[in-house]
Order: sequence, then C-alpha cells, then structure tokens
Amino acid sequence: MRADAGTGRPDRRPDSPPLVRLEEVTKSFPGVVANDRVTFDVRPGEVHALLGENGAGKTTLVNVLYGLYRPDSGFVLVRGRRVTIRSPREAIALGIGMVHQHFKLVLPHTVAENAALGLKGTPFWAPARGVGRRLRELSERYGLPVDPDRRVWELSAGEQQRVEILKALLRGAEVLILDEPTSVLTPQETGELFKVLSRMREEGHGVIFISHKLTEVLEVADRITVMRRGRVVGTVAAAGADKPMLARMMVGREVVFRLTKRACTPGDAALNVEGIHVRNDRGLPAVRGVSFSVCRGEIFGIAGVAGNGQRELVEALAGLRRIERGRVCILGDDVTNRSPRLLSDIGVAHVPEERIRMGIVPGLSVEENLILKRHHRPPFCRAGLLHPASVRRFAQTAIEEHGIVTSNPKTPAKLLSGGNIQKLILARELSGQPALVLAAHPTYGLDVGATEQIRELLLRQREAGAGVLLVSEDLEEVMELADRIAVMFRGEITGVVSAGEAKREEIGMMMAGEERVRG
Amino acid sequence: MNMRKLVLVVAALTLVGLLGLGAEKIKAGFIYVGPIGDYGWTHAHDVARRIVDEKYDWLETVYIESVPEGEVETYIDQLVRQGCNVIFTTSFGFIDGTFAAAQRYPNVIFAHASGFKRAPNMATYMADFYQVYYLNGLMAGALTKTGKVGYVGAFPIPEVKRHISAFTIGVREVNPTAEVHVRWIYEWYNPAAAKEATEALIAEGCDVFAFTEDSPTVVQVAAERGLPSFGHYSPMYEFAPDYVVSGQLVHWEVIYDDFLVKIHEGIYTTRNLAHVDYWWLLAQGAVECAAVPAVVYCETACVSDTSCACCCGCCCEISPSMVVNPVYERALKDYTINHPAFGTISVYDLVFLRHNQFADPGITFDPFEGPVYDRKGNLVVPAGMWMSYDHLITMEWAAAGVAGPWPGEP
Amino acid sequence: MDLGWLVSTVSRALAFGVPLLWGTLGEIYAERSGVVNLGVEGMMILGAYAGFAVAQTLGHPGWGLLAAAAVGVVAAVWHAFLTVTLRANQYVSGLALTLFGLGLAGLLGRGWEGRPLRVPLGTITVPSLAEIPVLGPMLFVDQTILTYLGILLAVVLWVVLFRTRWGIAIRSVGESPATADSLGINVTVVRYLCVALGGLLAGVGGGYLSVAYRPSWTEGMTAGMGWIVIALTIFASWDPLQAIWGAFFFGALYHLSFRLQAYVSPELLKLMPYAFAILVLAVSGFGGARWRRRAPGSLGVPYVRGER
Amino acid sequence: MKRIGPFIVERRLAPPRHVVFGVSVLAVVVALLLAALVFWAYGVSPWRAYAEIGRGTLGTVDGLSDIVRRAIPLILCGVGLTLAFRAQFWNIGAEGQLLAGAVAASGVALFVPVPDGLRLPLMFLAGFGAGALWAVIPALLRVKLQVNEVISTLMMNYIMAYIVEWLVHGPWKGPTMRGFAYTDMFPTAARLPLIAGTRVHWPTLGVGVVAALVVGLILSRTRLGYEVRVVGQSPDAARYAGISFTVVLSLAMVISGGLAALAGVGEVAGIHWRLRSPSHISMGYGYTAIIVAWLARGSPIAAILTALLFGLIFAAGDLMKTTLGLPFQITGVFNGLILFSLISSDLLMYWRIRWRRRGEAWT
Repeated sequence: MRADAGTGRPDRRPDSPPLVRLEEVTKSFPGVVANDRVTFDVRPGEVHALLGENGAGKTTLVNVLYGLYRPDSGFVLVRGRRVTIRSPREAIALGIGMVHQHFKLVLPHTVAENAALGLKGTPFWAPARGVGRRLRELSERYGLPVDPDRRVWELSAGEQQRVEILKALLRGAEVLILDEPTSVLTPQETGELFKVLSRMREEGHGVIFISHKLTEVLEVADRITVMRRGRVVGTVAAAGADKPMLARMMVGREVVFRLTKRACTPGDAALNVEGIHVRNDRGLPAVRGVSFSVCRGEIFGIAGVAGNGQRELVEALAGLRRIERGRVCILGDDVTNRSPRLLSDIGVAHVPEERIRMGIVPGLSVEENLILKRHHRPPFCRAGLLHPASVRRFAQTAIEEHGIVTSNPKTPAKLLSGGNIQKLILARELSGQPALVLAAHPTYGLDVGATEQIRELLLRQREAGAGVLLVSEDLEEVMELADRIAVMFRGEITGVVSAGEAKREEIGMMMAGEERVRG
Repeated sequence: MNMRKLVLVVAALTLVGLLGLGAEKIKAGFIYVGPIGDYGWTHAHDVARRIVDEKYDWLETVYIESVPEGEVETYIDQLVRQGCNVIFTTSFGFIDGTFAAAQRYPNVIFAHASGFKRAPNMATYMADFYQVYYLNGLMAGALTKTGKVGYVGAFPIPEVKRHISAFTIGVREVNPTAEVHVRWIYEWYNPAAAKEATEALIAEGCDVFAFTEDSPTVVQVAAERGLPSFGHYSPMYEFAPDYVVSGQLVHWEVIYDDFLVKIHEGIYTTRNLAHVDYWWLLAQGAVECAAVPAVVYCETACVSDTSCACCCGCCCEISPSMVVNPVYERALKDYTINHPAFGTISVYDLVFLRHNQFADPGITFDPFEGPVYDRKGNLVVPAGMWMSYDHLITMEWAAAGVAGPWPGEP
Repeated sequence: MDLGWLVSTVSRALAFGVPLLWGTLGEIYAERSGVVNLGVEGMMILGAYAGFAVAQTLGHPGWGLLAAAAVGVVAAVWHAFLTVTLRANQYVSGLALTLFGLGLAGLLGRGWEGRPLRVPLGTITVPSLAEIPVLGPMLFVDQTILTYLGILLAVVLWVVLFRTRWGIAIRSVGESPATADSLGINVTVVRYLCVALGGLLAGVGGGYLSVAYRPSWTEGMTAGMGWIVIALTIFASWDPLQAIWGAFFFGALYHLSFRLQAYVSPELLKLMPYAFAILVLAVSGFGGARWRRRAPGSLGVPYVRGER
Repeated sequence: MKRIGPFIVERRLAPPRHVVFGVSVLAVVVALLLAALVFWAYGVSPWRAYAEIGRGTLGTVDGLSDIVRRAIPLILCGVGLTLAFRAQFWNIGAEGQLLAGAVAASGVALFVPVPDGLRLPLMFLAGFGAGALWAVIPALLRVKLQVNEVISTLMMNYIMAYIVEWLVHGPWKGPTMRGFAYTDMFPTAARLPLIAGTRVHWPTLGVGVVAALVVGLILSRTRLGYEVRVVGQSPDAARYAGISFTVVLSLAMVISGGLAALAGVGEVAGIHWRLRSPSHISMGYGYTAIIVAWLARGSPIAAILTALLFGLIFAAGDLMKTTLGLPFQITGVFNGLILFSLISSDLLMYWRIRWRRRGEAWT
C-alpha cells in the first residue's frame, strides 16, 4: 500500500515534480466545450484548489483525470510519465482517488462492503471482515471515525464522506480528488474535514479540492486554480490571494450582489405550520415537530446543510408527502395532507428542488409543460377536452415575459438549457398570483445571469404580496433575500433570526445544532 | 328458354362431376387438431392416412396439423383450393366449421370424426374403445393387490367417462370391492401433468393403471415403480415390456379404407351421407385389445413408427397380436372367480370369452348390460337392457366403483 | 392425516420443484446484477429441447444436461447483448426471447415429439439416509442428483452472493452500477456473466424436464414454468436460500392440485401458483417501506456511463 | 460522439418522425431477411416462400380478407396497449382481458334474456366492462400496493385462461354439446354479420378503427391523454402536478383492457359463436398485440397498420403450413425475430451518423 510507504518527512517543496499533470486537455459534449486546453497539476504534499462557478468545467476536468471521460485532445502525466486513463480502475491503479459530489456508495451495503468493492487484494471469502480491520487502522491514522459494519444508508452525509475518503485511501490514493466536499457538511464538519486534509498533506498526498466557495478555498488550499467557462483563468498561491481577486477571476467581472430590496411589510399569515412530523423515503422521521409561519409579503429563508429535513418539509407543504402529526394552514385554512392539486389550486406555487426530474416533463413540449399545473382547469381544459389555442396563447405570453429561449413552443422541454428550464418552471408557477411560493434551491447550478433574474422574480413576488418560503444551501443567498431566517438541523428548527441581525457565525452554529435562539 | 338451358347445363355438369368423382382420382385432405408427433389421436390418424395412401393408386392425401378449432374453415378453403374432394376433420371442435364448409362446398365430401352433425355431403365417424376398456378392466381387477386401480383421464367428457365406467365395470366384475381412482389432467397431451397425476395416484395406493391421454407417460411412470398398466391408443409395449399388460389400439385405417373405397366405387356421393355414421368397435376391427398390434404393414416402407422400432429395416413378419403380455399370463390364469354366467373361470379365459362375444359380428354382450347402477346407487340401465347409442355418447354418470372427482355428475 | 400424505407430497414437491429452483437461482443472479430476464420460459424450453436431442443422440443424459446448459447460456447472452450492450428494453427483449424460444424449440423438436428418451437421468437412493423413517422416503428416495445439486447450488450461490468479493461486485452492479463502475468494476462484464449464469441454470432446469422429470420431448413442455420462476424470484426476495423453499412450496402446490382434485376444482388449484404470486407481491406491498422486500436498486435500468 | 472511419456518430435527444419510421421499416426488413435464413435452412427457397406468401395473401380476396380478419383483434388489443404503454404501464395482460371480454359476451349471448336487437350491443358493452374490470385490478395493485404490473398482468392471463376452462367444463357446458367442453352455439341474434363471401366480422373491424381514432384523440386532445403522457414520461412530475395515479392509470387500463376485451367479443361473436377452450379462442393475439403496439411506437393510428402487418404474418403462417409444408411453429420464430430486431433498432434511432467534416479531429 502506498499510503503505508509515505511515512517519512512530508515533502512540501514547491518545485517537487507533480504527482499528476493534465496537459492541454480539451473535452467537448454535444453543443458545449466543457474543457478547453486546460493544464493543471498537483504536487505531493499540497492541496490544490480548483475554483469556479457551477458549469465552469471543474468536474469534467477531474472526470478526465479519473478515467470517466476520454479527452478529445491533450494528455495526462502521472509522476512524469504520459499515461492513458481509460477507466476509473486504471486511475485507481495509478494512485488517483476521487470523492464525488454525489457519493458513489451502495446504500444498502455496509461500510466494509462498500470499501471492499473492487478493491485489489481483498480476500475472496468474507471480504468485508478483512477490509473492516484495515478500515479501522486507517480511520485511526487519519482521524476518520466510522463503523465498518454499519449500513451506509444509516450514516449522515459527513460520515458517508468519510467512507468515501477511506475508500480512496484504502486503494492507495496518492492523489485525492474532492468534488465540492463541503456542500453537504455543517461548518463544524467542514472543520474536521480540513483537519483530515492537513493530515493527508503531512503524509505526502496531493489533494485536488474542488469548490466554488472562496472562504474555504483560501482556508484550506496551498495553490488555487480558477476556471471559467471551460478555461483556466489563472493559478495563484493561496498565500497571495484574497477574496475579491478570486471572485473577479471566477465571474469575470466585479461581483456586486446588490438587489434592490424594499423594506418588508408583512401582512397576514400566508402559511402557518404547527408542529408537523414527516418521514423520509426510508420511513425514518425527517421533520420533527417543526412550527413556523410565513407572512404575506415576506421571504422566509430556511438555511441548513442538505439532508436535515428541508426536502421533506417542502414536499410535505406541497402536498407530496404525508404529514404524520401537526397542522398546516394556508391563508387560514387547514390544508393538512390535502392533495397537491388542491394546494396548487388555492395558490401554492412550488419550485421543486429537482427541476428536471420533478419540475418538467422532459418529453413534452414547452407549451405543454407550461400548463402542467393548470391543465385541468379552464381555459385550458373544458369538459375533459384540451383547448390548444388557449394553451398556445398562454405559452407565447409566458415565453416572452420570462425570456425563455426556445426555438418554438413545441420543442421538447428536455432540449432547453438548465437556466431556461428553471425559467419555464417559474413562469408556470408564478403565473396567476400565488399566495405562497415554495422555492427549493431555486438558483442551484445556474449561471450568474439566470441567478440574478430568478432572485429578482422572487423579490417581485414578495412585493406583490405573496409569502415566499426559500430553502437554500447557499447561506449568502438566504441572508441576502430573506426577511427572516430559520435554520434546520436534524429535522428541527434550531432557531429563527431576522435577517438584519443575523451573523454568519451564529447561523453556522445553528446549522450544527449547537444553539437555540428564540426569534 | 335460356333459363332452362342453364339448368340443363348445370345438371349435366353436376352429373359428370358426380360420376367423375367416382371414377377418377381422389384427393383427400386431413385436418388435425394436434401435431402428428403426439403419441395418440393425431398420430394414429396420420398413420392411418399413410396406410391408405400407400394402399391405393387412385388416392392422394395431404394433411395439415395443429389447426386451431376456430380456424378450420380457413384451412378447408385452402384444401379445396388445392383440389381436395374429400376432407376429413379429426377433432370434435371442428364440428361447426366443417358443417358450415359442407354447406359452402356441396361438391366436396366431408367426414368429421367424433361429431354428430351430418349433411348430404358430410358423414361422421368414430372408433370407440369402451369394449376394450372393459376387457382391460377385467385384467386390472385381477392384478390389483391393494384393491385400488388408478386411472388418469384427459377431460371429463362423455367419451372418457364412458371408458372409465366400462373399465370399472370390468374391474368390479372380477373384484367386487376394488375401486378405480380417477385424476383428470384437463389436457389431451401433457406429459408433465400425466406424470404428476400418476404420482398422486401412486401416493394414494393405486397399483394398476389405465389412462386416456396421448403420451406413454403413465406407462413409464408406473413401470419405474414396477407397477403394471395398460397402453392407450398407440402400442406402448416397447416402453415397458415387463409392465404393459395389454392396451387399447385403434385402426382408423379400417374406417378410412372403407369410406374412401365406397366413394371411389361411387357408393358414397355428395348426396347420400346424411345418415352415414361410423360407430365402429371391436367387431369391425377399428379397435383392438392388445399390447402389440396384430398386423404390421412392412412392405410399405415403415408406415408405423412402432413397427419400425421393433423390426428395423422393415423386414417385418406378420405377427399375431399380443392380447395379453405373457409376463401376466400366469397371474391372470391363476386368478379365478365364480362368475354368475360362466361359473368358476380364470380371468384369462374370461377376457378371451368376452373378447369373442364382442368380436362376433352379432355382438352378444355389452359391458353396460343392465342392470347397471351409477355410483350414487341409481339404476341407470335396467336389467337385461343395453344402452342406446345416444345414451352411450352422452353419458355423464359414473359406474359404481369409481372414486374421485367427476365433474358434471348428474 | 397420515404420514403417507406428507411423505409423498414432500417427495413430489422436491421432484417438481427442481426446474423451478434452478431457474429461480439463475434469475436471482441476473436480477441481482440489474437485468430482468423475462425469457426464462424461452431459455427453459430451448434447454429442454437441446437436453433431449443431445441425450437421445449421444445416449447419455449428462451430455444432454450439458447441452441444455450451453443452449441456455447462448440464449441468455443474446438477451444480455440486446439489453446490456444495445440497452434495449429488458421486458420486451425477454418476451421476444420467450416467443422465439418456444417457436424455435417447437420447430426443431418436431422429429423428436412424443418419443421417450432412451437413457433418462436415473433417480438415486441415498444410502443409509434413505433408511431413516419418514424422512428417508421423504427426502432421500426417488430423487435425481439435480435435486441435491440444486439445493447445494443454492447454498453456494448464497455464500458467493453475500460472503465473497464477487458477491459484493454483483450486488453493487445491481444496486448502483455507476458506483461499481467508478471503482473499476466492469458493469458490462458482470451483467453478461450473471445473465449468462441465469441462462445456464434455466437451461439445466429445462433440461431436467426432458431428461429426468419426464424423459421425452413435448412441444411447450415447460408449460408456463418460466413465468412461475419470475414470480418465485420476487417471492424469494432475490435470496438464493429462500428460493429453495419457495420452489418446493410451488412444487407441492402442483402436486396437490392432483392430490386434492376430489375436493377442489382443478382449475382453481392450477391457477393457484399464479394467484399466489400476485398475492405475495400484494401482501409485501403492505406495511410500508421498511417491510417491503426491496428489488435491486437499478433493476431493469440499462447502464450508460456518464449519463446524467 | 464517436468516430468510426469517415463517419461521426452522435447522440440525439429526440429522433424526428421520419427517422422513427425509417428505422422501424428497416427493423421489419431485417427480420424478414433473418426469416429468409430460416426458410433456407428448411430447404425452402426464400424467394419462392415470399412469392407464395405474396400471392396467397395479398393476391386474392380470400387472402386479403384473412389478413383483415386476423388483424381485427390485433387492432383492438394493440390500440389499447398503446394507451397503456404511453402511461408506461406495461400491460402484458391483453390476452387475459380479451378472454374476459369473450366470457362476458358469451354470458350475455347465452343466458341473458334481452330483445334480439339489443343483444349484440349488450354483448359489446358487457365485454368492455369485464375487460375493464379485469384490467383495472393490476392498475390498482400497482398504485396502492406497488405490485409490478408486468408480473400481475402476466399472471392474470393464466388465471383468466383457467377461469374460461372452468366455465366450459363446468357451469357453462352446453347441453347440446353431448358432454364436450363447449358452450352451446350462440343464438343468431348474437352472431356478428360478416362481409359477404368472407369471414370478416365488419362491426368489430369498425369498432377497432373508431377506437384507434378515439384513442388518438384522447392522447392528443384530452385532459386524460395529457395526464397519461405526463404519468408515462415523468412520474415525479405527475405527482408534483397533483395528477392522481389512481385515476389516470385506472382510466387508461379501463380503456386498454376494455378494448382488448372487445377483441374477445368479436372473436366469439364473429368467428366461434360459442365459448371454447382459451387456446382456441385467441391465437395469442394479446401477446402479439404487444409487438403491434411496440412497432406502432405508441401511436394508435399507426397500430392499425402494424396490426395489419401482423395479420399478414398470421395469414402467411397459415399459408406456409399448407402450401409450403412448413411447420406452424415458424410463425412464433418469425414474431420473435421481428421483436428482436425492433428493440435492437431502438438504440439506432437515438444516434445520428454523418460524414466527418473536414477539420474535425481524429482520435
């Protein structure tokens, strides 16, 4: 095992030869060049951050390194030798490990079984037992506590990430790629991860750290490479970099997220939630006794690390998930466990978290998607028959108003770009004066322009008197848009603060479940 | 004027047609419900077809196998188009289609096996086994030690019920306390079901077997356990030479021969068949009680698979039929009963005595000679009476001594 | 009720359950790797045909079973090619395989129809164990070697699936092929192998019918067993050990449909396995997510690398 | 994107209609070529075989009428299946639903006292109802208890076949059938009229064509059709839009099963005039209809054409048996081959092959 060999002095000389080097790598997909002549390397004993917005091509680049994609041109050098990496198996053999953004874990299996999967040198019989022993050794050495016999689906996101890191170490990874590792972690867990990373640095590993969060990158990295639209903007030493500089490189212009936001004039309650309990897909309690209210003309933000019950909460409020106990009132009416259709009919708009899987019907046309929620009501449907002319008229207006870029209203929705799909969903949901907007991660994965446009739209709804429930992992976004902020942790609301007096640290503690603030 | 001329021409043509039919070649089409490779009904018809085909120069035959019952008319159309002037349809289910086709093709002769609808150009024919089953029953009654005889039936239809009751009457005649246990497989041809049904009967203690099903399954399964059985339809002796006691064999060629020759000779025409109904039994030689058939046509290159198997190269000698397997001769001769009509008699002798009564053209005995009681105790045939043909072909009751399910029992 | 009933029912259940058991074990492996193969009926009938034809020609049942296995593998690899390589719809491909298999076997088997096999696979009596009262005649008499091999195989396959490296790979491919792929497991190869194993076992199951259970060739002799296998796979929760008793339970049902004819309408008894399959599925649908017998996570879904 | 020699192979997200059509035709042609191999292996010249088939089926009135007669049940079952398949509900149970229709129609024909004029309409109505009822069970099992519909519909085919067996052997056995397992003949008022000189029961044919048009309209122009498409394409979006799976799948299956059942009504009232053993009522029409619907790519109108194609294959199978002396099993082989080449061609539709442009890189 290579990890065992590297117990000598950590090698931190900046001029030591790189462990891996990607040279002039180009990779394109139909209609988009994801990587355009990208050169990137990582040396032993350093954390090299890859910074960029969503869609900048970071993940594609490391997928090339990990053998998931073949580059169209360019090549990869490992320890100075030119190699062709055809599959992850070959990448692993070359000492490259990767922790994907979406963990590659087999949920019903145990930790040890996951670790043993595809691992060279595991015993044929009872592989889990042998691997379990090695797992314990490694977790002690790197400070990654995890029980090998537990089923992965029982673990928290942080623990699952540890399993992924252990899997890579077990395979003798000298280079570890971490794709957006902190997106699922609480600030506290992030701190622990950073400790592990410095341990790895000391042991002589090279770490590629992918992120779009400036603070983290500055905190953990030795060098930072910034990517934008498939190209490398530049590589800088972390010691000499600061936030504005990185942000400029990342976005290509000065970033001023200054939304004109008038003072909040809260009206009557749009939504009242009283002590609701909801289970997740596995039947375990996910939302435990949550109560809050959202007024008309107010944006109520819910911050928190993903997987703490936000998804279940939103789905329950949209009528998609059964509420076991508690009560939900919208505009004063008890609508607990009413159907999604009834909720939509009384004015609940829902911008779902998974926009392609849930928000649109990929094979149906743009205009058909625009009437998804109201296809059963006049003017679109009378006596069971659809009315194509009204559909067309409505679609044309919506397409123009929201600037949805499509060649034709009959185009299948799946051919639209991500931003346009989200615009389509908002155009549909926000038409007809909703009383309550449930927006789950509305700007996730969108480019800056679309993000701004969508935030604008939400603010307009607030001004028009709708209550907006905004769930986002992006703390900046929540702090910027919301009038009040609640933090969810393990299915409970750990506290509610008003946006004006909120401090990052305080919210961070709440996200870790540390402190309860009455608000 | 014109009209009359037309009528005359048509009449003349019809006459020529009818005469021509008598003198010229006959092309006979056979429509089978199953594959010719089964070991029962369709196979037997096809063997018979080949025999008559070989025998007569003036006869040409074609066949179509595995015809679904609802599709028979389509195939009749095609056969007529190919020039067939005699068509045999060999399944009861073809009854409606054949009858309809007979109306549509008045110049074609039809014969339908096992049915009851006739027309001037449509006859019916059947070779029936109930006498043979009775003879087998006599032997089975003598051979059972447990007093339980097993019977695997295909479908609970009158034909099979008649056979089972005749068989049971035979069993009871020599063994008044024995029972015949019946299991149905609801298929004419399903070896797996036949096997499982036999196993079920064995598990119930049956030690002699008879059946109505188109495969030698029952014979083989019984033989594996060392139990005797009776073959059905085709000679099954070779499958278990030590265990096939006797069996029921059919000779459709006897009926086909008679029918086709009579057409050839102009006796049967498209106008006089409304009352032609072959119901041929032992006396006419259409069926036979034997483990191995008597006649083997060997000069005609292997007409029967079975004869091929036993005398390859087709240098067969004509052997007498094996009515009773010699292995069981001793046992049957040793089993004597006190018979009300014949006094003390061995079952072996009784079998031949009855056989001769059936084979006598005058037929002096019938298995269902009254008094016959069904198993519920009702008198179904009064003392001294025989059953009418209509009663025979519609009988639903079970003779006393039958045990097991009997769907449709009155 | 006397012991005789029990003895004969269990004994017959073992004999009739063998093809179900072999077929089910194979289907479990195929489905564990994420590929539904509705072509079991087709593979079994082809196996039955090939088994009979070869055993009859070469005069030894062993060759017949080998041929049955080989033919099953060929048919299954064809299914794998369509569904794994060409990513065709697994349900339709399986149905096509069944249609094709039934047709082809019937076509090729015409010459063999009805003829009994010269040298069937004999039954064995396990020495000394057969002497045990009740249990002896119940379990150790009148069975072919395939009964015991099948049970042994079930145990071996269970161990392989849950206690070896290969098992982890197979289950991972069925649950989450992307994960397995990212760790260097060749998803295509694993699926091909598992589907091929499924074909091999289904072929042997079919071969058993024509070489041992009812040593003759009959068109359509599998008579819907392939579909019972599909139901059994679910019934057994994709677990080889549970397949043992599932197969023998359905075997017992078939036997009882003849035993109980006097008391229950035979059609009712014959439709029981089918109704029972639906019933079991429905009952396991009650009781919420935790109780549900889970199908492999990506069952029926073709794997495309890098597809998002 | 892949490069093969001078070609570029690219994925496409939505194949245009002409590509779908072209690829489907290509698939059938490939299947015919494969079948030619089977003919050849059987010692029959493929040319002769196809010529005979062409002459015997398309060349005569009898042949043509036979194609249409065989196509009638396929149209009805196939059209119903397109609807179910559009909802991604894998109804493999058309065979059982067809039999359910046959049973209900026979019940009305034989045992329900109604005026003669109403008898046939009532038979169709009862048949539709029975098929719908039989088909709605798997829909509800799937929605309420997550029972895989492929399994449940498949198993229900066998169950219905045994029910028919039971009826003809037991309670419905015809008194005039001398103990054989058939019901009595239907009274004349319960028999469908035929096109003169053929065995085409035209009312059922009419119902089939109308059904195709109506289902086509349902899919494109009604709320139900819209919801069926949403449910089929994206179950999550359907849930999100508040579409009731219970209602949509039940209605789709009511129509799908009802239409399959009408095919059964047509068979017993137009061809058999009685209820008989299930394997003789349907020549596996319910299963063949799966291929019909699959080849029609979810379009009920196209299903009429594909049903006629399979009517032709059935008729050709009959012909091969009589004129070419080929065994009947060849039809099954044929159908299997077509299905195989169809599903393999699916992938083809999603790839575009074009010449490599100058300047595009080699790898």
